[in-house]
Order: sequence, then C-alpha cells, then structure tokens
Amino acid sequence: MVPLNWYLMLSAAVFSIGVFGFLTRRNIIIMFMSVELMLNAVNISLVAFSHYLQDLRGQVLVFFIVTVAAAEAAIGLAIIIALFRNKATAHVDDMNEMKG
Amino acid sequence: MPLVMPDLRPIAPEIVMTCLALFILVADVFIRRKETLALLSVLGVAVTAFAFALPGVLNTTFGGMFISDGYSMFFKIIFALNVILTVLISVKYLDVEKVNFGEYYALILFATLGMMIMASAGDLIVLYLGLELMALSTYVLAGFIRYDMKSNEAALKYFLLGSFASAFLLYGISLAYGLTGTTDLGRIAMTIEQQGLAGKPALTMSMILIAVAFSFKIAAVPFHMWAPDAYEGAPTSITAFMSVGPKAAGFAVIGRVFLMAFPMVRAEWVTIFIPIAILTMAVGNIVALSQTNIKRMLAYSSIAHAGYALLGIITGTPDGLASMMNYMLIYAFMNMGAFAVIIMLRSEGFKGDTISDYEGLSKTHPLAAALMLVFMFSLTGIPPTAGFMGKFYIFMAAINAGYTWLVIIAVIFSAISAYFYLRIVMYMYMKDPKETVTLTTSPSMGLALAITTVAVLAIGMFPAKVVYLARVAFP
Amino acid sequence: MNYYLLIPFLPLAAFLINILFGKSLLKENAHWVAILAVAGSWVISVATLIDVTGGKTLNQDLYTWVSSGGFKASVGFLIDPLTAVMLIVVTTCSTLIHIYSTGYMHGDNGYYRFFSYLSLFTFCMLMLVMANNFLQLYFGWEGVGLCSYFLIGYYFNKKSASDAGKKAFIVNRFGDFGFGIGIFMIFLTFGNIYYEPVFSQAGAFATKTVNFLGYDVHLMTLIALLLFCGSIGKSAQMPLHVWLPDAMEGPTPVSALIHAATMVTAGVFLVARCSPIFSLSETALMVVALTGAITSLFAATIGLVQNDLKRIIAYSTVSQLGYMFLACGVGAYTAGVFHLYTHAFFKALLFLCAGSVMHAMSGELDIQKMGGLKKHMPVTYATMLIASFSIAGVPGLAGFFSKDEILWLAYSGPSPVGKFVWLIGTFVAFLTAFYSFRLIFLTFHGTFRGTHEQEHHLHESPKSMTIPLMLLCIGAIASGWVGIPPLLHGGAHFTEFMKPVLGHPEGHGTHAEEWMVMAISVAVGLSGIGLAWFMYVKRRDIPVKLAEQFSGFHKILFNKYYVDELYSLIIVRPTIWIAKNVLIGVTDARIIEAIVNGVPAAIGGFSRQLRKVQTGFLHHYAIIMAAGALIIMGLMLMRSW
Amino acid sequence: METNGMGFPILSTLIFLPVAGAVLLLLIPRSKEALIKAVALCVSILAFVISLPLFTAFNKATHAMQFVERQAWIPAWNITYFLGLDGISILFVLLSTLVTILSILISWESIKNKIKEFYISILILEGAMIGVFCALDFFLFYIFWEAMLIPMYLLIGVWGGPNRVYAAIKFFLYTLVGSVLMLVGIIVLYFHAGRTFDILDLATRTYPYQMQLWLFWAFFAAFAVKVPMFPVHTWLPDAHTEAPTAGSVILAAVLIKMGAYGFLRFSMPLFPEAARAMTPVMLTLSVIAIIYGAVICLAQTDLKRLIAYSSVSHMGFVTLGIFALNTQGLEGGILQMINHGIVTGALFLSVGVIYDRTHTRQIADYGGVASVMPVYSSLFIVFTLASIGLPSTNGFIGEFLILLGGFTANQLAGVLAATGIIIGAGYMLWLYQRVFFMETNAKVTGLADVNMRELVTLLPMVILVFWIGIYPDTFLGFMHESVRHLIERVNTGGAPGASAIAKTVTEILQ
Repeated sequence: MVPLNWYLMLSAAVFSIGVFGFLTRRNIIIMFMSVELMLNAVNISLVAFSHYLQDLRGQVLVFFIVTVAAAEAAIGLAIIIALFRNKATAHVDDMNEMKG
Repeated sequence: MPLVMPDLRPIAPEIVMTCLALFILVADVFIRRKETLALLSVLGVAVTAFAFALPGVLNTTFGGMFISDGYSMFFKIIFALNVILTVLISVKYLDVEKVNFGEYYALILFATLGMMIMASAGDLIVLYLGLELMALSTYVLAGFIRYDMKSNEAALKYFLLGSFASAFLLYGISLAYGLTGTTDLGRIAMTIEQQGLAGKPALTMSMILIAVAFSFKIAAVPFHMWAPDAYEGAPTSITAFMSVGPKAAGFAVIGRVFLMAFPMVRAEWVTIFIPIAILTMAVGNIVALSQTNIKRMLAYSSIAHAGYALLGIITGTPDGLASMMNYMLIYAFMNMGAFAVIIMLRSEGFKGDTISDYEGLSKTHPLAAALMLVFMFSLTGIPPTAGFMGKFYIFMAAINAGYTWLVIIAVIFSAISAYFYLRIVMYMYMKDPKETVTLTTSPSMGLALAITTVAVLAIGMFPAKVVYLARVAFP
Repeated sequence: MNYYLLIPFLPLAAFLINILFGKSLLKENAHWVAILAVAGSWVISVATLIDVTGGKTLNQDLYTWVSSGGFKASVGFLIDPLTAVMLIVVTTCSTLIHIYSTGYMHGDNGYYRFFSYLSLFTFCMLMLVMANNFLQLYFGWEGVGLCSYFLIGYYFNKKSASDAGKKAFIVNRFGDFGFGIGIFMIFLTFGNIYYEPVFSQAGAFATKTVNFLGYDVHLMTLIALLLFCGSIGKSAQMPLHVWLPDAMEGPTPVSALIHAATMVTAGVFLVARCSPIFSLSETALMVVALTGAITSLFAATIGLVQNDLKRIIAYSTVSQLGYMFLACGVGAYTAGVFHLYTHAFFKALLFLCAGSVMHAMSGELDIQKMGGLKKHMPVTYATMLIASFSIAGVPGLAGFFSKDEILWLAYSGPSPVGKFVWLIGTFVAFLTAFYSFRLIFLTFHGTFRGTHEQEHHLHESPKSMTIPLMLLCIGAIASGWVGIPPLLHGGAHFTEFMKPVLGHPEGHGTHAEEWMVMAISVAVGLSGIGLAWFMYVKRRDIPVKLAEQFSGFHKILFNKYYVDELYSLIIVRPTIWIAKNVLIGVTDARIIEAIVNGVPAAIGGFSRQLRKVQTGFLHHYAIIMAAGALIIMGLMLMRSW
Repeated sequence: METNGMGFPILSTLIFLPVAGAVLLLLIPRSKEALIKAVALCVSILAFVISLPLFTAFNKATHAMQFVERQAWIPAWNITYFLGLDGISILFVLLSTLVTILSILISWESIKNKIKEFYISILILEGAMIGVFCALDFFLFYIFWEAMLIPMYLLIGVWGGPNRVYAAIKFFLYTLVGSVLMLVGIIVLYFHAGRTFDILDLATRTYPYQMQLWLFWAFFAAFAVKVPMFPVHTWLPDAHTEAPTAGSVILAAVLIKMGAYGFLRFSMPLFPEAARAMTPVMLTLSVIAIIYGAVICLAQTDLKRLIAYSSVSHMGFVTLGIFALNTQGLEGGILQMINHGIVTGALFLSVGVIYDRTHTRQIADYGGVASVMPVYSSLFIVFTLASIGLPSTNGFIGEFLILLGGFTANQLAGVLAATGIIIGAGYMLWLYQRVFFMETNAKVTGLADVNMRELVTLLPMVILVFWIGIYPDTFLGFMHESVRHLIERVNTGGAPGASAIAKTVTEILQ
C-alpha cells in the first residue's frame, strides 16, 4: 500500500508546479491551467486523506472542486473571450491599463 | 440510518434567495424593461429579509453544516442591504453604460446567495461552495461591460488571482481535513483540543493558507493587489457591491473559521493577522493619498478599512467580533453612499471618476456635494457620523483586549486617511467648477442616497440600537 | 459716601461726556465740561487739604475690584497729608493748564479729543495719588501712561509724534515690569496689597531675606528696588529716561501738565508713599540717591547744549526729578515731595511760557532762531524769567527753599552717600542755573535771528494763556513759602505737615554749616546765571569756540550720550532680528514647519513610490501574493522554533 | 432624567437650536439670501437670549454641576447623554452664543458666495461649541470636539483667503492627529475606570501614576494643539490668516479656548499627580509660548498673522495660569480665556471691518486710518489696550492674576512671562501706529467709517472689555467655588508618595 506521505508529497509537488507555473507564465490560458493544476493537487491530497481516514467528506469535497473548476473554466474562458474581442491578445502583460 | 428530512427552516432565506435569483433569470427572458427586474429584485430581497424573521430560522441544520445564528443573520442583513442598495444605484447607471441586461440582477442575487451561505457555513465544504458561488458571480459582474477594456481587465485580474487564492484555500482545507479528519468547524476545534494538535506545523500551514485566501477576499495587504485594478475597472455599481458584500462575507468567514475552528491556536493566527492588519492600514491609507481616480482611491480606502476591521478579529473577543460586524454594517452604508454619488456623476460621454471631476461640485450640485461630504467625513471617522462609531467600537474592543499599541497605529493611519478624504471635500467646496457636470439621477438613486445618508447620520448620533444588535448577535 | 470721591470722578465724567458727545454736540465748547469738572475737583481738593490740615484722614474702599482666593484689591481711597498735597498740585496745575489750553489749542480739529484726554489724565492721576492699595496705584500708573501715550502722539499723522508716544509707553512698560513684580512680592510677603497693613507690618520683615530667582536677597531691599523700577520708568530716570525728551512731540500744555508737573513726579510719589519700605533698606535708598544724583547730572549736562526749546526744559525736568530722588534717597522724603510741589509750579510755568513762545513763533522750537522776544511778549518774558530764577534757586523764590532743603539734608543727613550726592547736587544747581538762563538769554535777549515772516507775526499770547501764566507765576514765587526753614525763621510748615506720613530726618549739622550749604547753593546759582549772561549776552563767540575746541565732548552731549542709539543697537534691533531670522526663519520655518509639512510630504512621497509597486502586471501581483504567503509561513515557522 | 431647575432642558436647547436652525436654512431656497441671513441671525440671537438665564440662574455657591441633563444614550457602552455646567464652563457657553451673533453680523456683506452653506456651517459650529463646554460624558465631549472640525474646516477652506486650502487642511490634520491620541486615552481610561465615561465619576478615582503620565501626554496632544502651545502652534497663524473674519473670530474666541478648557476639565482633575509632576514642563512651554509668540509678532507684516501670533502669546499666559495650580493663576487663566476670546475676537472683527473695505491684510498698505475712520480707530484702540493688559480693561485683570499666580508657583516663570507684557505693548502699539497713525496711506483715503451694523457688532465687545476690567467680580464670582474644588482635587489627588517619583520623572524629562 502506498503510504499517505507519498500522496501528500505528490500533491505538494503538483501544487508547487501549479504555483510556479502561475507565477512564471504569461499566457492567460496557461496560467489558468496552472490554477487547475493546483486544484487537482488539492484533489489528490483530499482523496488520499479521505481514503486513509476512511471518511467520505474528502471525496465529496473533491466532487465539488471538480464541479466548481468546471464552472470556473467556463467563466474564465468567457472572460478571456470578451477580452480577446477587445484586444487580440492572450498575454497578461498586455493587461496593464490600470496600475498605481 | 433512516433518511431524515433536514430542518429546512434555517435555510429558508437562502431558499427564497435562490428562487428569486432563478426567477429573475427566467423573467429576464419575458420582461423587456429591465427596471422591472430591478424592482422585482428589490422586492424579492425584501421578502428574503422577512424570511430572516421567520420562526425557527435561528437554528443549525444539515448536521451542523449550516448554522443560522445571530452572527450570520447580522451579516445577511448587511448582504441584503448591500444588494438592495446596489440594485437601486444600478438602475440608471446600467443604461448609461449600455449594459442593461437582466443577468446583471440575477448575478448579483447569486453572489449574495453565495455570501449568505458563507456567513452560515458550519463546514469548510459549504464555505467553499458559498465562496465560489459568490466569487464566480462577481468575476462576471466585474467584467460586465463587455466592450470596455478596463472592465475586461478588471474581471481577468480578479478572476485569475481569485482562482489562485481559492487554490490556496483548498490546500489549506485539505490539510485541516487531513489533520483532523473532519471539515466541520466545531469538530475541527474539538479534535485539535483532544489530540493536542495545537502548534503542529501542518496545522499552522493550514491556517496560513486559509488566512491567505480570506485575506485575499477582504483585500488585506499583501493579498490586496487585485483590488485597486478590479475596483477601478469594474462597473461602478459593482465596485460598490464588491467593496461591501464580498468583504463583509470574507470577514464573516474569518470570524467564523478562526474563532470556531481554531480558538485553541488563537495566539498563532493572531500573529498572522497583526502584521497583515498593520500593513493593510498602512498601504491602504498611504497609497490612497496619491490617487487621482476616485474609484481607485476608494479601493485603497476599502483596503484600509479592512485593516481597521481586522483589529476586531484580532481581539478575538465577543466585543471584537461585534465591533467588526458593526463596522461592516456602517461601512456598507457609507461606502454605498459614496459610490452612489460617484455613479451620479457618470453620464453619457462623461466618466466622472477622476478626482478633478469633483471640482466645484458644491456650486453646480450642492446637494450631491453635501452628501458626498457626509460620506467622506464618515469614511474618515469624524463624529457625528457613523464612521466614527464604527471605528470607536473597534478601538474600544481592541484596547479592552490589550492591543492599545495597535490602536495607536490605527488612529494615526486614520488621521492620515483624513487627508485624502478631505481632498474630495476640498475639490468639491474649495475649487471652482471647470466644466459643467450633469448628474444622472433617478428616483431609485435618490432612495439609495436617502437611505445611506440617513443611516450614516442616524447611526452616528444614535448608535445604541446597532451596537446592541451586533453585540447580541454574537453570543 | 464721601464727597472726596468726587475729586477723581468729576474729570472721569467730563471725559465720558467729551469722548461720547464731544465730536457731535460740544465741538468748540468741549473745554467747558472739562474745565468745570477739574475746577470742581480743585475746589474739593482745597477743602480736602483744609480737612487734612485739621487732622482728618480717610481710608475707604469703594468696591472690591479684584478678588481671587486670598488676593483682594479694591477701588479705594486714602487721604492723608501726602495725598492732600498731591491733590493740590494735580488739580491746580490741571485747572490752569486746562484754561491755558483753550487758547493754545484753539482751532485744532481734535479740540474735544484733546480735552477728553486731559480729563482722562486728570482722573487717572487722581486715582493714582488717592489709591489706598498698590493695584489701584498701578491702575492710575498705567492710566496716566496711556494718556501720556495719547497726548504725546496727539498729532498722530506725524511719524515722530506717534513714535514718541509709543516709545514712552514701551519704555514705561520696562519700569512697570519691575513694579508689577514688586507688587507680587508684596503680596507674597504680606498677603495683602493695601498700604495700611503693608506699611504697618513692614518693620517685622526688616531683617528677612528671601530667595529670589535663586539668589538670597534682603527682602525689603528687593521689594523697594522692584518698586523703584517703576519709578525709574515713570520719572524718566537713568537708564529709562529716553522717552521724556521725545515726549515733547506732544502739545505744550501736555508737556507742562504731564511731563513736568504731575505724571513724571508719580515716581517720586511712589517712593515717598512707600517710604516705610524704602527706609528699611539702606541699599535701596542708596540706589535711589545715586540714581537721582547721576541722572540729574547727566540730564543737566545734556541740557547745556541742546537747541530745542522744549527739550532743554525736558532735560531740566529729568534733572530736577533726579533731584527729588536724590532727596528721597537720603531719607528726606519731605524735601523730595516739597521739591515735587514747588517744581510743579515753576516747571509747568516754564513749559507754558515755552508754549507761548511757540505760539508766537508759529511752532518754531530752535532757540538759535529766536532772540529779542522780550519786547514782543512781555508777560511771557516776565513770567519765564521768574520761573527761571525760581529753578536757579534765587533766594526767596519757591525753588530756592526746596532745593536748599534737599542739599542741606543730603549734606547733613545720615546717608553714607550724602556728602557725595550733595556735591553732585550743588554742581547740578550750577548747571541748572546756567542752561536755564542760556535759554532765557538766547530766546528773549539779543536780536531776532529767525525769518522776517516770523518776526512779523511775533505777538503776545491771548489772555486765556497769559492769565494761567501769571497765576502759575504766583506759585513759582510763593509756593515755597510754606516751607521756609527754621534757620530763616520760617515755620517749616510743610515738613511738619508731612511728618506723620513721611517722617523727617534731622540734619546733624551746625547752624554754620547750614548757612554754608545755603550760601554755596545760592552762589553757584548766581554764578551760573552770570556765566550764562557772560557767554550768551556779552561774549557770543565763546560758546562757538568752546564747541569747536571740545567738539568730541560737545557732540556726545548734543547727541545725548548716544543712549537711544545704544538701546536701538542692543535691544530693539537684535530683538527684531531674532524675530525675523531666528524665530520665524529658523524655529518656525526650518524646524517646526519643516516637520509639520515635511512629515506629510514624506508620506506623500512614500505614497507615490509605493504606488509603483502596483505595476498593473498580473504576475507581479501573483508573486507578491505568493511571497506574502511565504513570508508569513517563514515567520510562523521561525516563531515555532 | 435629572431635572435642571429650569423647567426645560436649557443646555440641549442651546446645543440643538442652532442645529435646528441650520436644518431650517437647508430648506430655504438658495436664492433668498436676505431670508437666509435673517434666519441665521434670529436663530443666533434666540440662542443668546436662551443662554442668558444661565447667567442669572447659576448658583455661585457650589462647585456642583448645574442645569444637569442626563439620559441613557448608548447603554451597551454605558454612555449617557450627560450635560451640565459649572463655574469653569458656564462663561464659555455665553461667550459662544454671543460670538456667534457677532460672527453672523460681521459676515453680513463680506460673504458673497455659498451664503447658505456659510450660515449653516456657523450655526452647526455654534451647536458643537456649546456641546463641548456642556458635555459631561467623555464620549459625548469627544463627539462635539471632533464634530466642530467639519464646519471649521469648511469655514477656512471655502470662504478663506488665497492660501485657504493649505490652511484648512493643516488645521484639520493638526487637530485631528492630536485628538485621535486623546481618543485612545479616553478609551484606556474608560476600561480602567470600569467602563464609564462619566467625567464626574472619572474625576473621583485614582489612577496608577505611570498611567496618569501616559494619559496626560495623550490628552496633552489634543489640548496643546488646540490651545495652541509651543511647539505645536504653527497651524494657528495659517488658519487665522486665511480664515474669513467670522472664522477667525470663532477660532480665536472659542475654539482655541477648548484646549485650555480641556486641561481644566480633564487633564488636571483626572490626573492630578501627573499634572503636578508635569507642571515645570507646562510652565516652561507656556513661558516659551509667551515670549516666542510675542517676539515673532514684532516681525509680522500681516495684520491677521500678527494677531494670530499674539494669540499664541496670550494663550501662553492662559496655560501658565492654569498650571500655576493656585487660585489666582487658575482664576486668572479662566478669566483670561474669556478675555482673550473677547479681545482677540474683537480684534479679528475689527480687522474684518477694514478688510472688507481695502481687501488687504498687509500692514504696509495702511497708515493714518485714525484720521479717516475716527470711530473705528477708537474702538480698535480699546481692543489694543485690552490686548496689552491696560488696567481697567479685562486683559489686565486676567494677566495680573495669571502673573501673580505664576509668580507664586515659580518665580522665574512669573518674571519671564512678565516680559511678554513689555513685548506685547511693543507689537500692539507698533501695529496700531503703523495702521492708524502716521501719514494717511493713499489706499485708505476716503474709506467710510464703521456703519451701524459694524458698530453694533463691536460695541458688545467694548462693553465687555470694560465690564470685566472694572467689575470683574461678576465673572470671577462664577469661578471661585469650582476653582477651589479643582485645586483641592489637583493638590490632594493621588498618593502622597507618588510626588517623589514625579520629581524625578520631571527631571528626566527636562
């Protein structure tokens, strides 16, 4: 049986990759993907915990997260499309009309 | 285990609200005049508010996942006020911005529903759902002016950073869950106490992550970066909405989670929040000094106010929480009022959101200027306005809890804040008008201004009732 | 209520009537109210004097003026021989000068204003002399100073006049500064500021010392000297004499009334009134005597070379006031007050004569441009000559008796500096006679040196002016007769009258010595007159030669020892320089305001820098968020270790 | 609800009548200017008339609070609406009501824009001022104290001179920074005393010495700025100079009195040991203010600025008297507050009169005014003389008692302060000379003398100058009992041993 810690380490690693990706990439879609990665990292740990604790709540939460992520994706893409209509770019550095 | 129908009475307001939102969504298809939708929304929210007073509402249901108590009820009143005022100030404004769509009202209602759920959440899962419901609706609202680049940008920044923060929250939740084996707030506290988890790095980490996510919601420094941009770019009515509702909801969950789930490790989270509070007051007030856009300035002001309200949380006493709740209510009124005036200045072909647009307003529109003056002084915290009472209660609670030094810092920043609020007054009263500003007025706007002004002055002079409410709401 | 109270309040009523209705109703008739009031006061004063001679005194409070804790002061009146004499001096001079002014000020467009000031002055002066406590004394003291300020600056459109008025007030404030602190010390010592208890208890404190500003000083000396500060200012003694010569900017009746006969003698009155305190301190008396002596010498030397008619008389006043202090300083308060009383007449007369001359000369004051006036204005000449004889101490005239008494008591009295001040006094008597007659000879004798136009206008003054001159002349001759010393088979009534209040030191000398002192004083007086005659009538070239030969000394004298310049250099200009360049320029602007404006500016600057953190780039925001979270984690981990 | 013996809540009426008047003004259309002015004037006169019974019905034989009104206000915080007057505060209420009338009169023609807002501000300010002096609940006091800032900020900033915005903001921030520190102090006090804001109750308790010191300085921050004491005085010249006449008058006559009033009402009775210990510091600051303010006046070229700096000097006298901690000093200090209100208020009124005609504040632009405007110059000289403390004017009584008290408490302080009298005579007479005497300046030729309205505005002040100067007992009589009570509290409050510490702390501070 795979020890809990392995899952957790995997989860932490994936989360970190997500964070790192979010911080370094400039493409809006990729940044959004990084967030998805972070969410899935959480999902991994939640499922692992759920399994080891023999408790369903974790998995319930995972379902919700997946659902919410879907909604998030829809909204995110909608926003990106709206943006793309005004300014044909998906590069975040072009989005600095407001600052200071 | 027999299937027992859960007690639905505590969740009645949320049910009414859900129905209302769905109804508006559907009605949008059939109703051409969107003002009707606004009216329906306001009436609906009023009905919801009546549901607050139904017998049996104050109870816990869904196995402790949903707590409807005085605390949540107080916040729900704030949310209801927030949504009513937002709708009232939006009616004409949406026309001017040419985005008069019915979804607007539905989205606001959904966002409010999310906040209500957050305020009542007794379980991290519920909390997460409420938070996302609120957040997702608000993302859309922020970008509601589709053709406007700034609005898009605001939505995008808010959305991306918001999702980023959500991920932190989830990670924090997962850690807490892993440690304690439960997501129920009460039981988390019990487990921490029984198993002596206090001081465990994983618990600390979990708290930090949750605190970061919530700090993001209340726009506390350094997790505030989205706020100025999102506030500036979003439609002004939504800026008003965002600066009150989600912030109050954020405070509601901070109070709920940290006092209900982590009371044993209060010393730890207090050390997290104290520097955040100081930084929030400092950055909010100081950066606001040099703003030229009034929405942006109010964004920083809103950041600063979060700093004051955090003091209430930090005290961790019933009085502290009550003062925070009280503050949120008062802040709702004064901030809504200020944004209402800002919205009035927006007219066809005139943005009206730079501070210099306020030059000589007292000459061209004395009443609007006078109202703005009241709100500015209230935001500064000068008696006899409500803003003072709000701050006073917070300072009092903090000093009672022994944080006198923190209060001294707060009052000094509060004095600094006078400068930028007074600057608006100065522009309105002490400069001559450059161009004629036409106000966009409507009866609903008048009503909103009347409500906010009367509330700001009345609470400023007779705060007893409100203070009492806040105090008894938190047992 | 006693009818004595009418004495001060009649002039007050006149003042109120004139100031309120003078402009609109009374106009040219403003003098009637004033004269009637002051004449009424005079009548009552005479009655008072008669009462007091009969042994009657009065010490009565009118109402409590200030009361706070243990401190109480009232508006109250004390009538004793000293007061009675002062009342006579004040009301007599005032009445005559009021009458004189109707002629002198005729046609002036501030006629009512002038008379209202005169009435106010008379009121304040009477309040001063009639006070029964120090606070009311102070009230009168400042009140007469105020009237002096108004009247010196009467021609306020003239810069020099308004300057002089201001200067008089401010210089007096320096003296009053000490006076005020003296009153505080009296209150702290006696718990009271009424004359009666203070003077009666003074003896009990004769040997007490007190810590004052860190120094242990003899209590009575301290109080006496502090009070004397007030006297120095009011009576224009060194080093606060500078205001009096400038005060001649005022109309001449004012110079006569305020700056010769009455107000300036208030300082002497104060010392005399406080004699129970002064007498307890040898040091204080010595200071008084020396101040008086030095001032009299100092002023007399300046008087020698001045050419301004009124200024010469002004320096003569300073000098004579010095004489009075000299007298008080050797313990001869009666002699001082006696001289005060005789001096009032002849000095007022001198001034009024000067006014008469000015009237004729259309305001010209330079005696070098006069000469030979005696044939044009015989009355003025005659009266002025008598007054000058009086001041020069020609036997039989008023000045002779008072001056002689001072010199004799200085010579014979117990004072350690007595002989020294006698010497100075005698020398000053010589100088006095000299410059007085220099004035007479240059003005009235010889040939006229002014313009033809002026000569054409020369005329004797109107009756309203000459009659007061003649009346005062009687005083200048006869006022001394009440104090003829026993040596000359006189009754020394004045001394006897004053004794209950002021005491009287017995001269310790033989009759021969007394004769000698008298002879010397007469001799120096006469030789002064003679020398003046020789230099300014007989040999007109000598003064010029002398001035050339001793040009340096002459210049110093002519410029009044440069005292004004010195004060300007060490007090006025540094203060204003400090105000401008230190207080405003550095403390306010560079320190306080720099902080007050600098802190907000710094916050503002910081704000503009801090704004830049908000770059608008999303990934910066994310990095800051993540960094924030990391830092918090780091902090928390550190904390748990 | 306690009764006040008047049959109606006189103090509340006084506070809220002007506010009601302001609301009434709000309803009048802005085009009816004459009506607005008339209503404002009537309201202020009515308030004054209502305040007169205070003067006659006051019982001088007791130090107890009179005309007391008390009602629950915010029970959750144990805050009551608690009003009352004693011998220290009563005169300021009367002064406030009087000065408001005069301020309205003097602004009659000089205020030409935003008339409605102007009179609303003045009336609200009046209500707040009276509230400050009546409040016996610390919280209520603070409300009025801060509320005053709003109308005053507007008065300076909207109707002021060229540099008004800077002056207004400076005024606001300066005072706000001071007050917020006091707010912290108030709350600390509240909890220490067991949750009460009742001033009378607070003033009977004993606080630990260290706490007294901290709170003393926290309160000092608020009160010293308001007085203003050296070195936090620099807002005053700017505010005074830029404010419209009415603003300067109210500022000088009432607002800056509140600082000194605060010392009397709060700092001293609440923290007697700290007050005793800090006396040397306070006396030093007072003496510095006296001399500093006076010397600076010698170099001023601006009429209003000069009078403003003279206020610094005069208020130095007030604080000197107060911290002399003896009867003469305190009574003199309180009386001098009234005096300064009358005299400096009147001086600003007078400057307003001539400023309306010439529109210049530069002294150099004047000269020879006495020959052009004789009545005006005689009124002005009265105030000048009162300002330099000539006997028979009110200034003398106040300054004399203060110096006597100051001298009793500390000889050096008394002596140094007395030099302020000399310099005071210097700058005031110099001012008078440059404006009224000497050759008539071309800029003032042909100016009309004071008209009836202006005369009516200035005459009450003249009457008061002499009334207090000649028969001060009318006014001093109000104070005796209250001052005696205060001195008792200050000199006996706290443990005797604490004063030993006090000495050393003082030495450290010095």
